[in-house]
Amino acid sequence: MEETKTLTLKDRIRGFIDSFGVPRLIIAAFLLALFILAPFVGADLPTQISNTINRFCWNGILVLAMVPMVHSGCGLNFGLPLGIISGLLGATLSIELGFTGAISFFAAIVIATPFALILGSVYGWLLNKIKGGEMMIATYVGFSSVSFMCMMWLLLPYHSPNMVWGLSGKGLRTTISLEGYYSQVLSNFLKIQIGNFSIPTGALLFFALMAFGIWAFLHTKTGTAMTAVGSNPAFARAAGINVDKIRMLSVVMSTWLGAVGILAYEQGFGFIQLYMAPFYMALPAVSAILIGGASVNKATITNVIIGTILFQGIVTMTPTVMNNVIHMDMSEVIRIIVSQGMILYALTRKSEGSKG
Amino acid sequence: MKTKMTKRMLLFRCGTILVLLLIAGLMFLIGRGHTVYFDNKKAEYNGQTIETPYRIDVYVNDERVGKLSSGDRGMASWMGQNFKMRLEITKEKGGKKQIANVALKLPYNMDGIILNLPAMLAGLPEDAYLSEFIPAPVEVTEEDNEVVTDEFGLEGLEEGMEESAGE
Amino acid sequence: MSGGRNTKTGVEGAAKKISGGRRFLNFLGANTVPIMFIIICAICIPISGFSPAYLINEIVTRMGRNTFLILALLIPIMAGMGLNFGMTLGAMAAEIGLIFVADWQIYGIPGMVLAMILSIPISMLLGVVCGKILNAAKGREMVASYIISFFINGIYQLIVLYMMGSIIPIKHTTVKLPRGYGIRNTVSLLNMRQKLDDLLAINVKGVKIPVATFIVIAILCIFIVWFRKTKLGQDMRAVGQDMEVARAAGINVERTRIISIVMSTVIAGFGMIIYLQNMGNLSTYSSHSQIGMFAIAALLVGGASVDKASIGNVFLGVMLFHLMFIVAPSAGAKITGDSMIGEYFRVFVSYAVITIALIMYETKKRREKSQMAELLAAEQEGEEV
Amino acid sequence: MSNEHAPLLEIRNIKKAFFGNQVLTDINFKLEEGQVLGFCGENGAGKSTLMKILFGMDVIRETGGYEGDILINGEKVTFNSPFDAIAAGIGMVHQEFSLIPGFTAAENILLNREPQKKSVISEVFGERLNTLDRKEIGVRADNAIDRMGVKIDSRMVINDMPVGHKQFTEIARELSKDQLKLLILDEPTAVLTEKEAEALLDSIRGMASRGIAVIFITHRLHEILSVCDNVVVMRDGFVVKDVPAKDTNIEEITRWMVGRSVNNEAPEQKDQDKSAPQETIMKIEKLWVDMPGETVRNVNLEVKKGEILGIGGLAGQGKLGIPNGVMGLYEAGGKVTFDGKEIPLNSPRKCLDASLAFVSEDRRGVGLLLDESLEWNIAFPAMQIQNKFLKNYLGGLIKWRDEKAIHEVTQKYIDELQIRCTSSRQSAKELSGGNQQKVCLAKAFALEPKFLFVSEPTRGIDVGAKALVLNALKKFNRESGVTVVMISSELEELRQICDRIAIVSGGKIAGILPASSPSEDFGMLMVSSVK
Repeated sequence: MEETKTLTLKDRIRGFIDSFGVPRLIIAAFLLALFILAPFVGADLPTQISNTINRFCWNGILVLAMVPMVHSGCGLNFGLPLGIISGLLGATLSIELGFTGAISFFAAIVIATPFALILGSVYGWLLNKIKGGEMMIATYVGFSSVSFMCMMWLLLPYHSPNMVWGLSGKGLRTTISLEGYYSQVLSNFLKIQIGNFSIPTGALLFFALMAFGIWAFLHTKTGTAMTAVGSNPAFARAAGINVDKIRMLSVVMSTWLGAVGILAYEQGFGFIQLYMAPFYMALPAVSAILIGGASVNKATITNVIIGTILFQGIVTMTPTVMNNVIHMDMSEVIRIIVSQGMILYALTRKSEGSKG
Repeated sequence: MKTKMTKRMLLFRCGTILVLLLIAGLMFLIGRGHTVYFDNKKAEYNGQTIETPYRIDVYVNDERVGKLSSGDRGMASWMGQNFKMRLEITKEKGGKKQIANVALKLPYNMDGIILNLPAMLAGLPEDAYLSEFIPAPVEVTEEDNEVVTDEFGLEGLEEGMEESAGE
Repeated sequence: MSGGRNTKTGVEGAAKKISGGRRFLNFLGANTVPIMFIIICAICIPISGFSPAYLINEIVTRMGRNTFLILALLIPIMAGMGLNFGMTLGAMAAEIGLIFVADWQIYGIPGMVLAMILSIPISMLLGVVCGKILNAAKGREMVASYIISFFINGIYQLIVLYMMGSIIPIKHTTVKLPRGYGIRNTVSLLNMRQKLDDLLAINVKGVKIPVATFIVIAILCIFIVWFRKTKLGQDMRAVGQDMEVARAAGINVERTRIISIVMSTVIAGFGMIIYLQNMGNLSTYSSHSQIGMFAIAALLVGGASVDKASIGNVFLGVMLFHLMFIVAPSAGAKITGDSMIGEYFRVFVSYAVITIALIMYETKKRREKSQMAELLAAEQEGEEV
Repeated sequence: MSNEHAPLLEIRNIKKAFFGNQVLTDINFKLEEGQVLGFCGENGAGKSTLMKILFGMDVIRETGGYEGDILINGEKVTFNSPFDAIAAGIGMVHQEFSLIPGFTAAENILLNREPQKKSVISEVFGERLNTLDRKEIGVRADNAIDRMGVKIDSRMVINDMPVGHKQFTEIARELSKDQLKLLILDEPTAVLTEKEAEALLDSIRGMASRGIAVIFITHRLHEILSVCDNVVVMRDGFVVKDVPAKDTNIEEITRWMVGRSVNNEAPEQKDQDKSAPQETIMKIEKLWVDMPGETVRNVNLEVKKGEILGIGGLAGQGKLGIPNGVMGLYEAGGKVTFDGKEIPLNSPRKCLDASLAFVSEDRRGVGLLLDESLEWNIAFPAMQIQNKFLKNYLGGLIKWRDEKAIHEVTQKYIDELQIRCTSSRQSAKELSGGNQQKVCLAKAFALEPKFLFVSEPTRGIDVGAKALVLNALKKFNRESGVTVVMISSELEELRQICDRIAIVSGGKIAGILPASSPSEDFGMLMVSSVK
């Protein structure tokens, strides 16, 4: 009797590890160790936690942008730069048109929306043509569009002196300060500050709003259809669903969320980064959602939240803690290995069907 | 039969690895590079002072690497230990050129080697004219530390582009 | 990568009637990318204002520099594993070799040879790792190999930035960072700069031809041609076309695929050394990061596709792609008055080419499937008459 | 060699069960050198399983092996993999092509057995770096092709070949193996034209005269009679007959294949009160369907209102293509009229809107959302097509999933169909095959259709579940007045519940008979125009 009992316990632990995934467990343990170590090596824990929360707010929506496409079976959205570009267009046009303060943030969202819809539809149409090879092509669509926009940032007739190069008077700068525009507008809204510990309530609420929107959408008829398309496209087709249309919708949603995500990122970061900056922005978002427990064709809001916290926690904690422990700042390298390793892990899982 | 084949193959494989290692060792010998510095400076040896000629032209591989007036230093890279050079010595200004072909063995462990040419030409022993060049520990000020800046340590995209584009 | 199972259906065989006009269109369709590039170059060359002698000189240099690297891509394509974005791994192995050689002060061609020998075990190890991962990610090899290159880049940085100088002995301050460990951003390879290119080089009307480099490239080409005729080469082609059939015939599919990646990685390592000896310095943390992308873009410009590539594609691709690379910035500057436009343009074109090639490959796969239905419908009509 | 009179191959008391399902029982037969043995039987009679055992296929071992002995030349053998079987001199040509499309015939024939030349490099890196001896490959391939007695260009690439040549290439590959003593041909003529088939039969005779034994599986019975020495007829996992071919005829074989003995068969007497001329509810005209392996060509069919129509036929003849084509899951052409209105093809939505429903034969691939709950599986189509189980907010702008209603309907069908599950939230992949099938039915029932296609509803499920599924269908038909078209490979099953049965053969309807017709008649139809 004893033996069977221990066996079941062992099985249960094993089952838990299997369902959670070994790499995820290691990452969570690593982060936990960092938090425990932090006070001992002289890092200020409240500041660290505040930083983590802040970075969570910056990146949360970009990670959320993965969800619709994963749900509809389009795989991980390596084409996120497309959404980011829409966001950047919104941001720059909002400034160009003379909006300032908090208004400029919402104006940017509004202006970014049509771009996101158009780019998203084209992108979705393309992905429908190449079902099965989404991820690789998405990556390169992202790259092409970013490098195309590099030319556009130089050529488009922007005039706002806050954005163009001072000397030539044309062509946008690589970094544009958002001071006086929407820098920190969300974070400072209802901000709670206790000593070194601060909570950017507004930004959290904004993320919560977006996350709730997606959660609610997934509970509607169309959202249900989207999940079914991702789970088994043949089933959905047999049930009369226009698979291509649903996939297209998911791509548009992902693109739009990418646009809003980059705006939220900018408001926290305080700068607009143009040119090559969006190039690799998809990768941290992809690895964050995977760290959160998503797979190539399954993702939930919980995955987004857990993943972003874990990922950004590591990003904020490693430099300080590592520096203090071994006097080597290995945080960048650790981040690369962790995040890329996570993506690789997800890609090699056999159970996740043959989407790629 | 199968085992015999693999044994034979193993032998061949070990042979190949050995050959590669041998080549690698050979490369260590013939490829060892040295930086040779030529001094046209006064030398002191056992109390005797050797005067410098007016000018020495140093040719390495038929290429002039130094045109050394008195007190000058020149340098050249050399691969391997058997160093050869041709010196064209002008004793006085306007004087006739004297040609000397010099061959000497460079010590394997020294990266930089200073040759005091007047001392060497005077036929002094090796330790009189050959010394190791030890670079002064210069404070490097260049910003070399910050390597990875981008989110993913993948900065240098444009740099990479430039590079592939070439010179 | 394996095509759909062959179903034994009666209509399949009859699909072989193509008219002349359609054949011409097919030719255009199959060669869209090279034709597009010829047009781009034809427009840009006169605008750029470069002299033909200059262009020829540049192209010859670049061919010597890049061809070997691109050839590394051929073998995995043969084995049906697509474009090997993981060739970066070989480049990293080569860089590690070069760092050691620079530290040991081995100059010239011996230095190159030594670096190559050093890179072989590293390349093989990385190749096996990469091959194993790709075997686990069948069907999405390309995206996996692409991520692998990032992942291994992280490990490369760990080794080069933190372990070299602290754990792995590095002596010279010219190589090492002032802080005492880690390798500098750039490592000078001045002592082997163009040593291979200059060997036996001949000068034809101001155009320097790096004969020795071309001989090395020729040897690799001959090797590849010969390799196709070996048992292993045949097995790779078989695995590339249909894994299941190959497996049923007793071919060890997994092993064959790993070998193809290992070979590609080793060749890429050699290629990287040839590339860097021409450049004359090594950007420790960025030289490799774009190498895969450029090699792939060049190969695709040469008319290769994800599942089919030849040596001819490599040479045509190097020429066209680098011609575009030389003339685009200057032409862009002349047209728009901004020199950066051209720079960005060529970056854009490189990515766009890969994107288009990938899209064409995927759509081709789907088009083949729909042909069957046309035949059935036609048959039906035939019956009605 | 120990026993002079040992036959080349002897099968003794072979038994095999898949998950408790007995599929082969006490199989015995012998085969001498140079003999041709014809194998026939309906689909599911156990031919394929027997061949898999004989060829050492992995599936057999993975599902618990088999009982009984295989003797070759009087010695007992066990094959752990097809390679063991090949080494023992058995060659097999499968139903599916196993050829590398971009290789020439010669390369395919000698795939992985290429003659090679050694070189210095291969000494170091192993034999795989031997160069191929292309000339020798050509010679050997030509030899093998010559042995078949047909003309194929061994330098032609497979992709460019007509189907028949591909088939011959596969046979040549087996013939090129020196150790070949026994060749198994699994429906080799199915894809051949009349002329090619004739050539193949000739080459079988040629092989036999050279001492190679052949096991020849086919549905074309006249071929068996013309080429075989012996005929083995299988049914339901038994060998029902093993006779010399010259002592029998097509009618007899057909009867053995399909027939319970005449008095044994008891097709349940249908309530014949529906004698009134029924109106046609669905009319299918000139339907073609591009479903791989189940191609449909020019099918014309009328379905009467309220009946249960069975569609039977051998595998690969196109019976599955009909519902899949009509419901828009595979590309199709032709004209389908339902209830007086034409239904556009290639659009599943339009069919579902017209109150048609379909239970697919591909349960796991098409029928279920394996990763989702039963609730989702059952409610999904009804929700999407008929806006059931939704709560409307903001004047219908937001259609919210009504979890409660979904739960209720799922519970209802769980009770009704006795679906065994832990809860309605269990994911579909955790259920057994039979219960999964019930979920598929529930999904269709939840749509409350007027017309239901059910494709292979009993495939791969146990006896109890089978009866339940069939009863549920019958009940659904009788009580709700829904017209049902059921496609099944099992004739007996069709005869149990259908009113009429159409037999598909060669992608066309070979004939429609009342369910009470004798099974021989159906058998004749099945093999009538097998292509």
